[in-house]
Order: sequence, then structure tokens, then C-alpha cells
Amino acid sequence: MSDPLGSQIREALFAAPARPDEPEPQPESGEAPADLPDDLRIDLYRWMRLTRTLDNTMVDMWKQGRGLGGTFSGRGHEGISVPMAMALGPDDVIAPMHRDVGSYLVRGMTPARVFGNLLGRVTGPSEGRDANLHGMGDLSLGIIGYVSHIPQQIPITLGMAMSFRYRGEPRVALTACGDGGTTTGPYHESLNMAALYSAPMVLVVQNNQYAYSTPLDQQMATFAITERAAAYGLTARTEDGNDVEAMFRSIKAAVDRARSGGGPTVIEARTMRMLGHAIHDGAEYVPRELLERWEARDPVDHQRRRLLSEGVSGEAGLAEIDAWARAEINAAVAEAEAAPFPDPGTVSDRIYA
Amino acid sequence: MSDPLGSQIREALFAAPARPDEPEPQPESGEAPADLPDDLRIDLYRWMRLTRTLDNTMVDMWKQGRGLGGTFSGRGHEGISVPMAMALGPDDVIAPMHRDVGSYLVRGMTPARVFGNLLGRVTGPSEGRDANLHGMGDLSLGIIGYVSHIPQQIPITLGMAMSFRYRGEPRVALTACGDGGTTTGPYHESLNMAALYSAPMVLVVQNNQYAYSTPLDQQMATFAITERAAAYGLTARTEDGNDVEAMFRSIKAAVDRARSGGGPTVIEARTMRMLGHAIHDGAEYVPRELLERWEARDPVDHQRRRLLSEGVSGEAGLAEIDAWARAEINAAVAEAEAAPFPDPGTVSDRIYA
Amino acid sequence: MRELTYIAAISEAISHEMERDPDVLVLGEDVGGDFGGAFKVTRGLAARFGDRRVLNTPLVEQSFIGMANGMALMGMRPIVEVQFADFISSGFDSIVQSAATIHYRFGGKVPWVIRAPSDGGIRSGPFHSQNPEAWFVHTPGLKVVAPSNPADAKGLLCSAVRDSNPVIYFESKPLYRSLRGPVPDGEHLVPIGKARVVRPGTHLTMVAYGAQVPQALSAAEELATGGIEAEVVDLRSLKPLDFETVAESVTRTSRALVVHSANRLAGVGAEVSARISEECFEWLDAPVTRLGGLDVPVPFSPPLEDAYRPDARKIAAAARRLAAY
Amino acid sequence: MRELTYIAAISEAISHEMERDPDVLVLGEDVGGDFGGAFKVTRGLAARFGDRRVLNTPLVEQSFIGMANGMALMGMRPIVEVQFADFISSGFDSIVQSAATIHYRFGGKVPWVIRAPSDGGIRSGPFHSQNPEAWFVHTPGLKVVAPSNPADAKGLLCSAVRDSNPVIYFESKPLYRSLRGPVPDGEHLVPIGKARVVRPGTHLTMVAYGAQVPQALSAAEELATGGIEAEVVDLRSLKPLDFETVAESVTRTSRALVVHSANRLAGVGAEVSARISEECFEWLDAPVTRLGGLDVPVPFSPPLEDAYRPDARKIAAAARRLAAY
Ligand SMILES: Cc1ncc(C[n+]2csc(CCOP(=O)(O)OP(=O)(O)O)c2C)c(N)n1
Ligand SMILES: Cc1ncc(C[n+]2csc(CCOP(=O)(O)OP(=O)(O)O)c2C)c(N)n1
Ligand SMILES: [Mg+2]
Ligand SMILES: [Mg+2]
Repeated sequence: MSDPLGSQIREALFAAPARPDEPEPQPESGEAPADLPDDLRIDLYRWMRLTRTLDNTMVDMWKQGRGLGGTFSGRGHEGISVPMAMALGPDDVIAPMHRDVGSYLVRGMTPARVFGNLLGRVTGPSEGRDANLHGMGDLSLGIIGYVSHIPQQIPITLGMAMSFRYRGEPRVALTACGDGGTTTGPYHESLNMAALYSAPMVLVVQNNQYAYSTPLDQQMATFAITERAAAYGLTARTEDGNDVEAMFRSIKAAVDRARSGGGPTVIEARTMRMLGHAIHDGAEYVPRELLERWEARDPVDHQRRRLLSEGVSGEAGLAEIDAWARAEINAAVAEAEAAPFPDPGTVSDRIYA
Repeated sequence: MSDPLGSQIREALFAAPARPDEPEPQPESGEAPADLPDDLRIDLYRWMRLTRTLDNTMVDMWKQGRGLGGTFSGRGHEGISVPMAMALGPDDVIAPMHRDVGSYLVRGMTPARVFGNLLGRVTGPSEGRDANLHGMGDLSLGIIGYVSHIPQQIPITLGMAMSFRYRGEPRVALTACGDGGTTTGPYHESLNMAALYSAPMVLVVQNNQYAYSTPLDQQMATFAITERAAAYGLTARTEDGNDVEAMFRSIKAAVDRARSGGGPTVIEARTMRMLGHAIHDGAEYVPRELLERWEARDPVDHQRRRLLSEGVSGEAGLAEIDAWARAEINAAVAEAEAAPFPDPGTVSDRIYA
Repeated sequence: MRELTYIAAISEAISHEMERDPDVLVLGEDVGGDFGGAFKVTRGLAARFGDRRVLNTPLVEQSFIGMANGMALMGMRPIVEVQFADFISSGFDSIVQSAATIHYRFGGKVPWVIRAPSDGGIRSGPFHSQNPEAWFVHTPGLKVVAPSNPADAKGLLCSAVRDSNPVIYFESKPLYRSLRGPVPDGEHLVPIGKARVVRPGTHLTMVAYGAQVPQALSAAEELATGGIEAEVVDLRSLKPLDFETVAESVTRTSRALVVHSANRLAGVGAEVSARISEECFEWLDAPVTRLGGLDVPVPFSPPLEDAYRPDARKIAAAARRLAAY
Repeated sequence: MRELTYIAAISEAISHEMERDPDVLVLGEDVGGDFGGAFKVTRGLAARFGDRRVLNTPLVEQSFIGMANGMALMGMRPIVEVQFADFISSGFDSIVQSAATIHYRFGGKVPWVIRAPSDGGIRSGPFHSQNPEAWFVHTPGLKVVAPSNPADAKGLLCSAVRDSNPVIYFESKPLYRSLRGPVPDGEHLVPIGKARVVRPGTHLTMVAYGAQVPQALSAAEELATGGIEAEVVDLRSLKPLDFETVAESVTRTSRALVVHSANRLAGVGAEVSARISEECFEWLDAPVTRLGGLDVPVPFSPPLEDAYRPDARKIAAAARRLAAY
């Protein structure tokens, strides 16, 4: 039943390493700086590097049998998950999805706690109750734990945004979903309500061209994610998800707009999931050359090259960051592996608040 | 939280008795005749009259306390429910909604059986098991009974259409939903799939400006129902739901297109619910002058006037139809009221097929 | 004490809580404006508290309950109306997967109430008569209550609003205007998780909730004329379940009859019956009897619905058999 | 007889039915192509039967199950895969309101099967370990089966495909590759609605289904070394429930232990326990005991999940207490 034309369209949309026919996205709100300060540009790199190092380490550990259950790699998504959190203010809230480890880190969750969750230790934010990148909520950090049922994070985020409206608080709620998430019912219901109520929320659609093994052309007849979103009456735009600075600008502009009463925004970030859906998945269904094309656009490397070529940072400075990330993650793994499992006697605790 | 601008837009969209700025809808497929044969035009009137007479009688009976439970009037919707069924072929299937009594009648369900259902008699298609216009399925007539949970009829219809595709049968499946139905999740999910699979189905959106007491501007920020539908990649158009001939042409064109492999169509039929949501509802929340404006466009009267003014039929011929309808409905009520209630001993029968 | 109908007590509880706490708001289909909901429970609230706090939503149970989850996580206390309990299934994920698990998984609080107008006997057919409480009692992390009289209707709703957990409040449509009773003015809380003996008796224990409590009481009156004194326990909370009160009664009477309008098969009555058998085994002089709806959708036509559903007559008959065992 | 794993038996049943009947098709998330589903159950089917009959859908449980309702109404026989049983809640309305009621309400037939990979014990956490069968057993109009071994996995699935009603087929993930057993070649049907005594015994009856059957059997072996002979009844069908087989056993052994992985509270075990107490009251020498999951979401971390879940050790301990009662 798959439409051969569909895959051609998909190729056309996603094949080119850059999309020169599309103008560089311009921030729409004056509050979002067109030129990002150097330290912010370096920080974007720093968090991406930490995220990537965590991800690589996690993947290695699971392959070595040092993991517990399954887990999800966000490799290739760092250019999205990091600015999702970087563009928020301290009182804003975020409901990340299953590949957004970068958002957790930026928001202040330590790598040791992340590994604690992955390894089922009592030191993880779910205290061993939830698996992999699920349930890693920490309200003191403004983070809502992931509910597996897609796209539950969206109506939750709408509700948080509405609570800010009700109370007149200048806060913003942000969440994400995948291309798969855009086909679900609550996506439609919630975006329609977000527009209707002018909710201060931002939704980042992480269009990585696959929902598990199912390519875009088996999910939708047209790839007009932005157009469909705009038809609700909210702001919608498409960005290069592998360009962390473009993503930061776009998300920041959307956050500022939401904060100032301008209503919700949907940002479609086009990217590629570089590993399988989850750790056990070899993703043989993804054409190798598609991966190669996207490997050449790796968001971490891209930012690194940009900082170097534009003279924002020198090789030494970046190497220092890379080493810092390595050390942070090594220490985190050691700490998490040494942490205790939860006491089985606590299994029924905290079922009610 | 309701947007004052919203109601202005709504006024602009729906206030004028005609919408001269919109071109007359032209059938897109050669198979749908631009000029309808006289007998068909009269038949459209005949079924609308029968539908209206049934509806009026039902409303009177319920007011007199001769009803059972609640019920739904479709007054004002006859220009939609009748052509929905008239445009189908004998092997096509229809999944009507709660105001579509006209579809049942056209499809061959006798008024006596309809009243049998309304009155909980064993002679109703649900044999006393389902209420009012729910559960009036009869597969021998190609009718699927209504499931209350909105918009369950849509995925069912998609599935029926898909079964025709699988088997290569030249059949079409048609259903309807309200303006309220367009805001629900499965509406989005199913339209996206219908476009993706090019399912031979037609969906008529009966936009009567209210979902129960909730006006359009409290349901959606923009009233771009057709645009939103088109964004899935299917054909979508807006029609005057009170012009039964325009509706017939449009639905027939969509049915023909679906049958010939052209894929699904969404037709937005703009109309007004002339009575309350259900029999107990006085609809005080609907401005009286809005109702008056739409009363002037009554679809049954409109067709009557058109037949007379265009010389398709004379007063005598139409009076005969009106009398026939009256007699049919009177006989049906008498038959239904005389029919037995179901035997309580059968309550557990037929739980499994 | 002044008397109110069951439905007026619900309305009073809502306005009492909205008055008390600015974080309380109402949302759902058609709840706002002058209309005030399919059953007019929220009528007048919009005029009193403003449109913002009485929000008409589109027809999207999954997302407006999901939205309530988010509001609640930020400390608001939404009172969500599903138009009929039957439509709660349309928002199922937002309840059983999201709201129910959030506190256990990471400590977030989801203090909402879903008001679900439930039950039948009033010729509304399969989609407007359901009693889906068993789904939610089985699901960890929720609380479930079902008042049987106006005072409890008020007191349980006020407690539910103040509870820090998601509470599903099953109100009984058949009692809305048919049942009047004394309701304390002002502050009135009925604790969640406490059953109540609503009629003392010695020969057997009837355990019921919601609209079957009045039926059980009227059956008990009839039985009393024949010398059988039935004790009636009103569960009030289905989750957490106050089994102590049930056990205390059954160990005195040695006979138990469990009644609800919901389908009997794998209903809440099965849990109550199983626990009685487990924990009161040595005291039982007869098998625990369950009455509930048949294993079919709630039928519309009066003879069918009457055959489907427990009522005072059927309760009395079952009680007589039980007493004679 | 040749041996297959539990999961291979499922795959074999599907291809057997697709071969036999052109109206049988498979749909769900990721079931198609070379991939063949999250657990590879449908791998190879697309190559063999074509992409049209093995349809990858978008991530829309409500609508793809609803679509299956429509296909089934027209006489097709969809085998629907929900990726994990946990996600069946996302399509709840299409099952409990639509499919379940259609035949009762107007005589339409909805002959689909939903395959729901269920159960835990494999460190998958709250959203990939659920056992939601009680919701569906409580709902009139559905059938529910849960095979415990490869032969039944094949035979029940083939029967489910041929049944004229909506059947939910709970397959046990923990058994997928851990359990091998003889599976008849070719045509093999296990009737829906028939339990089976999988181990004869005299001292007590264990009633279980799905992955708890092997646990019960291994507990029974252990108990036998201590002189306790437990009879093990495998329910196989949860709805309709073959209570006769249970009663026949319990009236012989006079003691019953009901076990499932699902949450114990208001689970299917409550219904089984209540019926045993109702119908075997005079034969019981001890209260019916239930084992099930605790009243919390299925936790991830091994010590917590082990505390949460019944297993052979806990079954043996409960059986010893029961036998000594
Ligand atoms: C309601 C629901 N059904 C099925 C799943 C199983 N599942 C987990 S992730 C996934 C694919 C998601 O694809 P997408 O939304 O594109 O996100 P991505 O993983 O590509 O980032 C599926 C089907 C789920 N989580 N929720
Ligand atoms: C899922 C669900 N929630 C609530 C209802 C209750 N309900 C019945 S009809 C209706 C309004 C429907 O409005 P619309 O779709 O515009 O159809 P109309 O009645 O105007 O023709 C509502 C809320 C329902 N049937 N289904
Ligand atoms: Mg994706
Ligand atoms: Mg409407």
C-alpha cells in the first residue's frame, strides 16, 4: 500500500545536505538575537558534546551487557534536545521525549542521575521505578517525566501552559514529539486547543523521517507538517534540526513570543535518527546511504567546525570541553554503577501523594 | 477565554443567506450530472419531506410524553442526510450519525422500524437494545448503526472502504461527523490514513455551528475545516448544506471519484441545527435571530420553491407528496406503538455472534 | 438541616471549593456560559467565577483530561466533567497511563477530580448508562468514589478536590433529582476511604454504593417486615476500599450480599466478594452473593433494562435466599 | 512432535490462517516489510503474502483498531498487533464501545483479533509490562484468551481468527523465546472457552493463565518434593471463562489458589475467586487465595519488579500456607 511517489517526495525533501532553496530562518521576535553571543555558541557545543558522550557511553555499555532493559539513543538529535532546554528560562517547564537526554542535562539533571535511572538505581529520578529515559521527571528542575503513550506529553504541556495563563505567570511550557507523534489524535486535539486558547507553549516536532521502522511515506500522504499545524491558527515553521544555532534561534523566538502573549508555535526540526529505534534495533530498514548523508551533517561536528572556522573557539578550547565531557560521563557511570538498587520493601510506597 | 474576534468571523461566515462570493460548486467528475433529472429533483424533495414529517412527528410525540428516553431532531439537516444516501449505489455502505434519519429512510429502513427503535420495540433495528437514533444498523441495507462515541463512525468507515480496496470491489463507504467531530483525535488519525491509503470513502462534515451548546468559536481558532482536511492530501470542499441539489451533486461527484480510484473526499456542509441538541434542550444559547435567518433558508421549503418556480413540479404534485409523507408517518407511528416490547428473557441473547 | 437534591449538593460542593481556592477550576464539554452542562450541574458558575474558571472545551476527552494533568502538575485543581461516564473511555490514556502513574514514577502530583455522571435505569441505552468504575479500581494510582446520597455527594466531592491525587467521582444520574436529603451548610468533608453503615442489621450484610444504596435500603425495609434485619454498608469509596468496615459487619452477620449497577462479571463486587471470602472465611455461614448488571451492554427498552439491572426487588429476593441458606 | 518456541507458534498460526483464508490480514505499527514488528512475529509475512495484507499503520491505535472494526464488519478478518499490550489503552473506545457492542446492538459481526504482547518480569518498566486483561473481561461483548504454551499459542490464535467476535489475544512476552514445546503441524485449533488441567493433583488447585502457568507448574514440582500435590488449571480463555473445569477441580481438592501477573486488586482473579466461593462454598476447606501484582505500576528495577510480581517461589509459599490451613 505504500506510495512509490511518497518515497520520491521524501527523498527530495530530505536528501540534500542543505536546503539552499529555503531562506535562512530569521527570528521573528526582536528579543531573539540574530547574532548569538560567543559564549552561548560555545555552550551549545558543550552541552551537545556532553549529550553525545553520554549517548555513546550508554550505547557501549548496553552492547557490553552492562545495561538494564532497553534504552533509546538520541544520536543525531543533539541539535534539537539541547536548544529545547537552552532557550527556556529558569521558571519555564519542559516535557522532553525519549531521545532528549540533552534537555535533561541542560536543565540540571546530573549525568549520574541519568545513569542511575538507566540502571534502575535508587539514585535515578524515578528511583528505579521507571525505565530508560521514561519517568525522569523532576519538578524542582521544571522537568516532566516521559509518559510512553505518544503523544501524552503534548496535552500535559498544554495544561501547564494554561495554568500559566490562568495565573498570569510569564512562564512557557515546551515539549516535543516525533513525526510519528504528529499522526496521533491528541496531537490534533491539543494543537487545536493551544491555538484556540493562545496557550504559551512551544512544540518541537522532531521529524527524523521514521517512526520506529515506519518511514514518513507510510505515515502520511503529504509531508506538510508545518502547513497542517498552521491550519489550526498557530505559528509554524520548519528548521534544520542539525543546525543547533538555527534551532536555538527559532525556539528562543517561539519561547519569547509565547511569553509575551503571542500564542503557541510548532517548530518542525528535520533530522535523522542515526541509530536504531531502541538499543536492540539494528535499523536495517534505513538505507545506509541515507545515514551516510546525514552523518556528514552531524550536528555536533557541524557546530565544532563552525566554532573553529568562525574563530569563536580554538581547537584547544574545544578539546578541553571534549575532555571535560568524557570525565563527567566516566565519573557519572562510576557513581551510578556503585549506587544501590532500591529496597524492595519500598515497592508500595508513594503510590499516593 | 472565547475570542471575540472569533464570533465576528463566525458571523461573517454564516450570516448571509447565500454566499455569492463563492462560485457554485461544479461537479469534478464527469459522471455527476450538472443538470439533475426532474424525477431525481422531485425524489430529493420527497425524501426530505418524509424525513421532516417523521422529525416533526417525533418531536410532537416526545413533547406529548409519548416518547421513551431522549431523542435527536435533525430539523434543518434534511438537505444533507437525504443526498448522503441518495448519492450512493446499492452496494455502497453508509454510517450515518445521530441526526441523519433521512439517510436511513432513503436506504430503505421503513419509518415504522425507525419509530420501533425510538420507542424501544422489538421491531426496531436494534430490537430495543439501543436508544433513539443509535444502533439502527442493518447490514442488509448497507447501514452501520451509530456508536455514540464521536467520531467512531469515521474509522469504521475507513475500514469498510479499505475492505473494498483489498477486495477490488467498486464500492464506496460514506459517513458524516459534526463540526464538533472535526476537533477529535480519531478524525485526524483517520483522515490522514484515508489520504495515505487513498481509501474509497466520503466524509460529510455537518457544520451546524454548534457542538451541543458550544459554538464554533469555542471549538477552534480558525474555521478552516476544508483547508485543514485538504492538508492531509485529500480532496475537500465546502457546500451549502441547505441546498439539497448542490449537496447531491457534490456528494455524487465525491462518490464517483472514490469509486473510480480517485481517493477520499471531505465535504463540509454548512448548515444550522434548528432545534436543541436533543429533545430536552431548548437551545437558549443560540441567538434567535441566527435561527430566524436560517429558518428563511429551510432546505425543504427551498427545494419546494425551486421545483415550483422552475416548473419541475406543480403545487398539486407536491401536495400529494406531502400528504403521502403524512400518511406514511401516521401509519408508521400506529404500527410502532402497537408493536411489542422485547421479551426480557432475551436480554442475554446475541451477545456473541 | 436544610434538604437538597443529590444534584444540588454536587453543584454546591463545586462552588464551595471554587470560592475557597482560586486554583480550583471547572472544565469540560458545555460546562460554561449560561448553559452549565448537560445536567446543569455547573450552571451559574461562569457568571459567578468568570468564563476563565469555567471552561467549555472542544469534544476531546483525551486532551482535555491530559490538559488537566498538566494544570494539576502545576498546582491547579481542575474539576473535569465528562458529559456522561460512558465517555470517560475516550480519555482513557490520560487517566490510566498518565495521571495514575505520575506520582509513583517521579513524584509529581495530579490533584484533579473527574466527575462522571453514571448509571442507568432511566432508559438511556448502552452509551448513556454505563458504570465503568471497575476499570479504574483495577488501575494503580487512582482514587475512586461513588456517593449514594446528597450529604456524601457534597462531602466526597469537597474531599476529592482537596486530595492530592487523581480522583474519579462517579455521580449517579438516577439519584440527581429523585433523591433529596439533609446536607450540611458550608464546610462539609466526607473522608475518602471510609465506608459507612447506613442501616444496622443482624441477619446479613448488604454492601452497595451509589444508586444501589437506596435500593438496598428499600429492600432492607421490605425484608424487615418479614423479620429479616439487613445491615447495609455504603462503600462510598471504591478505591481505597474500606474493607475493615465491611469485615466488621460481615463477621457479625455471617452473610454478605454485594450489589452494584455495573456489570457483575469482574466488577468491583468481585473484589469485595473475594476479600470477604479470604478474610472472613471462618465467619461465613453462606456463600457471598453478588448482584450486578448482566454481561451485556445496558439495553434501552424498559423490559430489557429492568432485566439487566439490580433493584430493590431483586436485592430482597437474593437476601431472602441468602438468609435462608 | 516438532518443538517450537512460543513466539514461533504465534507466527505459524498467523501464516497458517493467512494461507487458508484470503480475508485474513495483518495490520499495526511496524508489522510490515522485512522488519515484521517489534518482536518480529510477522517477519516474512509481507514477502509471502504481499504488502497489502501486512499493513504498516501510523501510530494511531484508536483509528487502526477502528479501521479493523470496519474491515471486520465487511467480512474481513484483521489480525491487529498493538506493539505492546500497554498501548491497547490508546485504542480503548474502538474496542470497548464500538467492537464490543456492535453485535448486541444491531447484529453486525466484528471478527477481528487483537494480539497484545503482555506481561513483564523482563525489566521493561511500567509502560512495557502491563497485563490489562481485566478491563476487557469486565466489558460485555469481547472474548479474551491468554495462552500459556506454544501449542495453545497456535491453537488459540487460529480459533480466534475464525471466531465471529472480537477476540483479544494476550500473548506473554516472557514466554516468547524462553518456552519451547511441541506444536502440531498444520491445522490445530484450541477451542475458546475451555480450560485445561495441565497437572493433576489432589491437595489444592492452582488456577493460572499465561506466563504464570509455567510458574505454577514449577511451584507444583517443588511442592511435590514436599508431598503436596497441586493440581494446575490453565484457564486459557478468560472470557468466556470455563468455570466448570475450575469447579470440578476445586470440589475435588477443596483448596484454591488463583494466580496472575496482572494487578491483583479487582483483577480477573477476583472474579475467579468470587465464583469459587459462590459455587464451591460447601467444598472449601480454606479461603481461596489470590496472588497477583501489587497495586502499583509495574516497576522497572529488578528488586522492585521481583517484589511486585508473583513467581514460582511465591506461589509455592502461598500453596504451602493454603495446604496447611
Ligand atoms: C500510543 C503508542 N503506541 C505505540 C508506541 C510504541 N512506540 C514507541 S516510540 C514509537 C515510534 C515513535 O516515532 P516518532 O514519534 O517519530 O518518534 P521517534 O522515536 O522517531 O523520535 C512507537 C510506535 C507508543 N510509545 N505509544
Ligand atoms: C467522545 C464523546 N464525547 C461526548 C459526547 C456527547 N455528545 C454527543 S453529541 C455532542 C455534540 C456533537 O456536536 P457535533 O459533532 O457538532 O454534532 P451535532 O450534534 O452538532 O450534529 C456531544 C458532546 C459524545 N457523543 N462522544
Ligand atoms: Mg520519528
Ligand atoms: Mg455541530
